[in-house]
Amino acid sequence: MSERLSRDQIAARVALELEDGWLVNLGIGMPTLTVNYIPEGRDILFHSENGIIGMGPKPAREEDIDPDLMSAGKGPVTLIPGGAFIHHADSFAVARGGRLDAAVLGAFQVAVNGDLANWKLPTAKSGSVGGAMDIAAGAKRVFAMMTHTAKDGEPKIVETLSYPLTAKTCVTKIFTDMAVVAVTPEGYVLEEVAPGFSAEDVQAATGAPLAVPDDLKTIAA
Amino acid sequence: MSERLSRDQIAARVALELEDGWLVNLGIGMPTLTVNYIPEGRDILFHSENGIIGMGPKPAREEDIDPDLMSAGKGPVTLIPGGAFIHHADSFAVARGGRLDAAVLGAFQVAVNGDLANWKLPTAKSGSVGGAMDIAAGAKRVFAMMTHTAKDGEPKIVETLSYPLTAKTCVTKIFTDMAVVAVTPEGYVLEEVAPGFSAEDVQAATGAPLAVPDDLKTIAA
Amino acid sequence: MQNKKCDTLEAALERLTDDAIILVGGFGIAGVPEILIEGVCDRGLRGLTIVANNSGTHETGIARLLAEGCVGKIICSFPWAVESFVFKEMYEAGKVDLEVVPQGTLAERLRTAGAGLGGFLTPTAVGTELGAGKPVHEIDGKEYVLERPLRGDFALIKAREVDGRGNLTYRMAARNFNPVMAMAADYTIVEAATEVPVGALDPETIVTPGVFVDCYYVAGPYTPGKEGGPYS
Amino acid sequence: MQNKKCDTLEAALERLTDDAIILVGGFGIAGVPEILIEGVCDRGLRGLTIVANNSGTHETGIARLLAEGCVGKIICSFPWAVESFVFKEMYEAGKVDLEVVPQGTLAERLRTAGAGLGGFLTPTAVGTELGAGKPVHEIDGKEYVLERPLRGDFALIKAREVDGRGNLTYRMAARNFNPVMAMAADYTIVEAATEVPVGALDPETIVTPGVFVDCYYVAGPYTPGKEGGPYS
Repeated sequence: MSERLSRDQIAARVALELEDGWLVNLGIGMPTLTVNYIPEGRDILFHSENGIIGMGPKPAREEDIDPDLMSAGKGPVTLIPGGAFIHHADSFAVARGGRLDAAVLGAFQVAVNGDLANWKLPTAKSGSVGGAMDIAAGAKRVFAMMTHTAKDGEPKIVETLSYPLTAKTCVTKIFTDMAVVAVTPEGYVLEEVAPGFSAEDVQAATGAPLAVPDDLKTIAA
Repeated sequence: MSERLSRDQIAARVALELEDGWLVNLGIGMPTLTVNYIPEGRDILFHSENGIIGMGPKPAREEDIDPDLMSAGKGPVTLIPGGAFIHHADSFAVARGGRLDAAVLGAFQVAVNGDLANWKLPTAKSGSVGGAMDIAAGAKRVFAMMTHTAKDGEPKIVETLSYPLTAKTCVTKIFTDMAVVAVTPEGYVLEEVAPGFSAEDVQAATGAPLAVPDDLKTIAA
Repeated sequence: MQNKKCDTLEAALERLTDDAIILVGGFGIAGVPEILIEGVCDRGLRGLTIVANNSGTHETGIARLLAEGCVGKIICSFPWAVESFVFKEMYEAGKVDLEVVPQGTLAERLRTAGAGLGGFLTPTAVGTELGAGKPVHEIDGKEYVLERPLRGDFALIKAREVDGRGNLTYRMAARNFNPVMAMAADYTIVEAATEVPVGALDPETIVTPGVFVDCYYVAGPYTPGKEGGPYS
Repeated sequence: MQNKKCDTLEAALERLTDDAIILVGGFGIAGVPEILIEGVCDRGLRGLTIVANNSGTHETGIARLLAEGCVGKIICSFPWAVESFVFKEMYEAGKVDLEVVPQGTLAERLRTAGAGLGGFLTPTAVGTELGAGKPVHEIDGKEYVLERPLRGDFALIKAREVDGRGNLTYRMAARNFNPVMAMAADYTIVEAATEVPVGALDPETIVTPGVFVDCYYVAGPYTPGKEGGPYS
């Protein structure tokens, strides 16, 4: 049995997708790992919901941690030279206003029309939405980053959502521990597989048909 | 025949109406004169549409005039200590959001329900509205400052407007070259007359009934 | 000049009443008016509606307000953090109501209140549980939910510097909800780290003009790195 | 890092096309991107829609654009100033269309576009000629007009300082419409008085973050008191 990708390996693959000069929001949880794998020489500007534009990595030294400089996930960060602080309404004007070139968001489920579920379990009375709905509705590209299947083996890439909706038709690409799957008007397209997995392996773990191009690639991991 | 008040005399009367600690917007034209008559010791903060909070008087010396520091009426002004600059959307958030304790606005007509007309002549195809509609709709108190009658002698204090509306039921008090008239739920109340005028004189120049209290005052001029 | 300074915490908070809607700034531990909140706890009020990004964490601040039974309702975007165990317990016991609002919608509802507007159309939450029951407008083929302004009776704001006119600056990401909440309340109360003389703040760099501030309390100087202290 | 700097005026303006909607910052003589406007004149474009506070004054700037026949429509709050004689003549000759928008509504329509919203409810212009034909909503007994976002294909912005990331500061009341217009266009072009190195601007004092800026042209140092010069 092949090994699924680690969280860091998924993050490394997502990082490759972020283009020079982009403004990007990383959701809390696994997506935040992406910041550690940005290829040398690419200038990616990170946006954080709490009004940071140009969020940099965790301070190198413990004593440089500043309680007034935390990510949306509440972890210590820095500000890059040329970064700026804005208030919450302006921060979401950036997000909703189409200035985010990409948002990398965790997901419970993605549907074939690009619908995203990531804020609330179906059985829960309520959920912690945070900025997920605004960012998913506003970003130019939404990258879903998740394990390919739930802990019980259920596919998370499905025809239609059974989990509560976060935002309609927003996901453009899915990055999992098994594959990279594009969400297109014609349906899911399997673009890349993790080393050791076949297209059939991925299809078996997926809740909707995957188109498989002739030039199916393997994720460099 | 008694002399009507000068523009400066009206301004001096309006100035008395502005209370310590108020934030006030002065419309272009005659209302801007008010700034010259604020009683000593009263701290009035002036708001200007173009994002000035704490607008001060014209610089004393010609060489201190700064083209980046002009009033909404495009005249040179200063900034008082503790003043601030904000952008246009924030400036109108202040105005519309009920933070203006008073706006002093020029007027073509005022109706007995407080409707204000001050932006467009009935015969004109179009008018220069500027910030008048926003400020009239948003200020806590709107003081109309005008001549009591038009150049042709027509009353400007009327039952209902014949001029195009600026904002509904906004005017709380009217300051003219003949009188001070309150706009109340029960109709116009003549509060003060200019020196030498009787209540009858003012009524004759007014297009709607004026209630006259027993303690009718004379404007100190 | 109007005197906006309150020398005591009690004086700053004296207008608060039972059943008030209170906007509380902050995000995570940054920009939270900790000292004002403690003062509200000490008032022993009841039935408060608290508007904030989260539902209180650990056992201080909003969590203490909850634990002491002061709060009837929380309006926030992120109620279920692990650290929000006090809220969770109170909610499950039916002792507090909850309204979940998407974070950007929360910020915009506050700004809308401050700007004297009656509502706005947002693409956020269209078709979701959080948009359910709200009017939907279709414009140029895109759907928007009509959201209403969210106004507070009071706002509790954490600032870095304040001057006698109530002009404010903030510190780094401690800015967050504070400037929009300062706009959105009938009575805005500030906890500032430092007071400076009128005229000392560069007018280009004032983030919240004093016209949005009703009174302020100087909580003490900025203490970098002191856990739980008045950083901002 | 993305290179947002244009060494020539021509390069800064090369994307402009006929029939574009162009947002032009400024109020009175403050914060007007004079040099960019002159550059637009020189392009000889046709059918432009100009969004600005006024309709051009005297014979330069927007007035020159009008006189040279580049403009099909003006959207502004204050068209009939005495100094707007070029516009008046063109309008009366039927050569240019006009949409009058209340100044606060103009600013808010721009911000709404920049914030990705679909519209807003305002008490401004209810029952007036400028509110006529727009949907009216009654909320808690108060009437509001539904206003739509106003987005530009381009914005021409005048700033005081710019850094390589496009972060901007402004000078005094030259700020006016510039920050909201910078948010509200698909492509935002800045005329800055001074360029500073990345990192030289205090991150607390940046008014427009560079994410709203697509390119900038450095017009020269601030020259106080020089009539017609780049003050801001």
